[in-house]
Amino acid sequence: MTPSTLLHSVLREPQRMERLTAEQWNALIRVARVEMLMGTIGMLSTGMHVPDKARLLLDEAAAIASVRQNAARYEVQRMVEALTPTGMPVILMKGSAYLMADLPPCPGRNIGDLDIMVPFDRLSEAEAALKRHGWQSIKAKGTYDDSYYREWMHELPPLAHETRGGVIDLHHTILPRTARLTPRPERMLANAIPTNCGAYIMAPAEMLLHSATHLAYDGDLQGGARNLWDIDRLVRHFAEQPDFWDDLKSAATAHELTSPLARALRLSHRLYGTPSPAALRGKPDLIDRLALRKLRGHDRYGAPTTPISNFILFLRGHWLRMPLPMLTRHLLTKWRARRAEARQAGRENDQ
Amino acid sequence: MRLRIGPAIFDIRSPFGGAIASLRHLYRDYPQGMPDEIYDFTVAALPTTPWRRWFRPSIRLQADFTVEEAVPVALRHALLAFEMGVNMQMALGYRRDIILHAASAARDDRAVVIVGDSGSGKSTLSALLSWSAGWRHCGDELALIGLAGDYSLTPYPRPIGLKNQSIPVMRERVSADRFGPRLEGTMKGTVQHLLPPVDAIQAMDRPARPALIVSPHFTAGASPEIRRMTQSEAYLRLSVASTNQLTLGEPGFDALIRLIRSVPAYDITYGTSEEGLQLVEKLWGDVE
Amino acid sequence: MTDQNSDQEGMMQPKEPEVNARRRVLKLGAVAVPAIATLTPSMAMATGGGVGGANISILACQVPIPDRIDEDGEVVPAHKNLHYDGHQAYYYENGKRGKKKYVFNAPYQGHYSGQEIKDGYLNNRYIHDAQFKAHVEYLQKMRNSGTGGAGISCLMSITNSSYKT
Amino acid sequence: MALYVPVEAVRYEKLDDLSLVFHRLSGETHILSPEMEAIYEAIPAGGADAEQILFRLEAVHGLVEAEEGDPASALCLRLDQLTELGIVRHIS
Repeated sequence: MTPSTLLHSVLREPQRMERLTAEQWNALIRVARVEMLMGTIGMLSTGMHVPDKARLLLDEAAAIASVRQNAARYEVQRMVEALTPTGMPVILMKGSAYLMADLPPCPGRNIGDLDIMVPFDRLSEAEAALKRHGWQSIKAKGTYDDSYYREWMHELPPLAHETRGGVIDLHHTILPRTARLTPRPERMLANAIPTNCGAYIMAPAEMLLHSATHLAYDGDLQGGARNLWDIDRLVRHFAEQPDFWDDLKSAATAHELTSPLARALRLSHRLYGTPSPAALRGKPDLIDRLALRKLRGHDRYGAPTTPISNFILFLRGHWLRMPLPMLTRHLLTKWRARRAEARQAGRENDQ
Repeated sequence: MRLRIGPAIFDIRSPFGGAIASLRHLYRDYPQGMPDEIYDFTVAALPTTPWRRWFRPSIRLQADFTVEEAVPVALRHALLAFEMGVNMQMALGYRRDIILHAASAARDDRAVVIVGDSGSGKSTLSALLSWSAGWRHCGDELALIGLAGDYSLTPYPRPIGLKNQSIPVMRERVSADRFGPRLEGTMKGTVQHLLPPVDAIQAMDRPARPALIVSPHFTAGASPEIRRMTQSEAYLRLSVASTNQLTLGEPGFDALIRLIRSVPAYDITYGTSEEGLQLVEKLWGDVE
Repeated sequence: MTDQNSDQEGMMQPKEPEVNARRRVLKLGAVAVPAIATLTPSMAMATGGGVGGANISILACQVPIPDRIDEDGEVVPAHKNLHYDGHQAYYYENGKRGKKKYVFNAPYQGHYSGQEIKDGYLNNRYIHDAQFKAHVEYLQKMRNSGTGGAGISCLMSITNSSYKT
Repeated sequence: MALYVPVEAVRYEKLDDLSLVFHRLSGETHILSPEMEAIYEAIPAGGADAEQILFRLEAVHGLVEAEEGDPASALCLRLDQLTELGIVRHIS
């Protein structure tokens, strides 16, 4: 068992935590920190007999997650206050949706930036309303990054609150405009479900599709163990509803997202034993193998052990999101930035 | 290697064997080894790039908690890189206590907390308290204040990082074998570590209860002065001098309120180290 | 340790003598005068996070500066044409008849270290170094806009590190 | 009628000089000036409109003055600042 698979097995079967050696704990803690799942296993360990030191570290992580969740709730409140006067529907995405709807991925989950989606034609209106309430674009206008976002991405440059520092990612769809698939945000808006905080969440099938797409397209599967854990929790929860699998299938077809969904279901099945109809999962491919290698490839210090797989996944992530000439330009820009960094490191050591 | 400082165990590794050896030596009085313990944080000092292991060697840190903007450190300053890594883990990852950027020392298990910016004279004052005035050294840089009811202070007695002109001040008073290597040309000028007295290291598991808070202002030639802080002033100073208090939620708020309500806080200004010591002793006499 | 409501209610309906004891004119200050100071959790990272790294990390952190900053600290848009007085670049703010503004490149590594900025402030480097002055203007703008971004937490930690009441 | 209501999820602590309000949800700590403290304390748990709050302030302090404009509008601006920080709610 690798340190990563130890983490996966503890998530599947938390009782294992009562039988770990100190060496296993050390590896587990490292990988859980890297994968941002320490708070999650902290919550899963509630009431279990674990060594004192493990207890301290787990409780600490769970406590921090809960403080951050409170702050995230507050940011949702303030965001809703800012956008309510516009009358536009606002959909909470990912972490904040799980939080406000109290869904099973939530306990101990670290919730950072606030992701929301509004109709495309009301994007600038939403941006203006947020700016009136203290949020500001982080990237300076006119730089490569800003125009890149506005021209090609599925979201605006991040907005940070001027005093609190909380960040909002304002989306109009779930995939970059450069991606080869084009899901239909208007269907997501039409199906959205109101919550009592004043914002909406996606309908179950679409919430899962978004999570799956995010995983399959977020290039290098960074944080994949956590995203797959979200998927596992959501699937097990939603599958209790009678028509869920049918809804999911038709939603995937409508949004042209059957293939990212299949990949997410395959991977979460492999990692966490997530149940799903075999027909929806489809057949494993080379990318699955690379992804699993990466997901399982941490050493006992949490450092990656599979650089080649990771590099191929990195290239693939960018390829999926951009047409080739753009990809070249993008990677070149990144490469130049790194080269400048390296030069500077050299200078410093010459001193 | 594994190393325990106060309540935290660090797993430290590096392909640079010499760096590890000098770390082992500097921390020779601290618990090391502990292969069967669950440790708190891992810190690795790795070559910036693979060839930097041999060619103009320089170090980057890989650890449980890191900041993005850290710059590489030359191998000859490896001790500082480790120190930076260890401090970073405490500042960013340790949440069981309030972490104040402060020195501290105890007498009869009651503690003075010395809070101030670097350059304010905090390290020197804390070195003098423990090496000249018989106080138990509890830390020169981070003070851990408990979240539970009694706001007790957990010692974190790392070697004292002396800088520039404070080095000769202490060399006069302490034998040479308690000093680490002299590190020239660091970002902070010349740095040399001074090991706390062995007793203080051995007593690092014994908590102390804060009884006095001082904020030193060392200005050459200044005449000694004491000014009592209001409670809200003390709250503000300590809150912004903490790496984590604002992120701890209500328990952090509670603990700090209790601390500043029960423990008096003072600004002290002085022109020589001796005067600084005298002011602390005077205030200590008042709280006793 | 009062939860809002409980003690407060008691305080608001005091017996008559207490009211008299507290009677003094309440003066509401000008609006521009801040009446509340807020400590927000993100400040812990900005001020304290750096502190924990032995202050080394504060001074070692990097504050990136974009290329092409004008003398007022504004980023010069990429489409603006530059002219030269010898080696000194400039552009016209609003066409040929507009204000002539000098333009400065980023520092040679593309960023300052915390130490460089701190030293620069202490030595009044901005008085004689027009490039540094422009960069300081830019940093002030970044800082005042309160937005995050690479290096801003570093900058905050340098310029906020001595809190004065 | 627009009411100002103190948010319940806060901790209010009076120190020897100023007062602190800790907001449980946001994790923010607000340090109130004496003037803000007086206003905050004058807002009853059940809520009140600006006029009633001014009346309550006068009951404690006798006289309420403003450096700029009339006390009522100065008070409204301060109440809005409290609302902006989320420690008071404004219900219409």
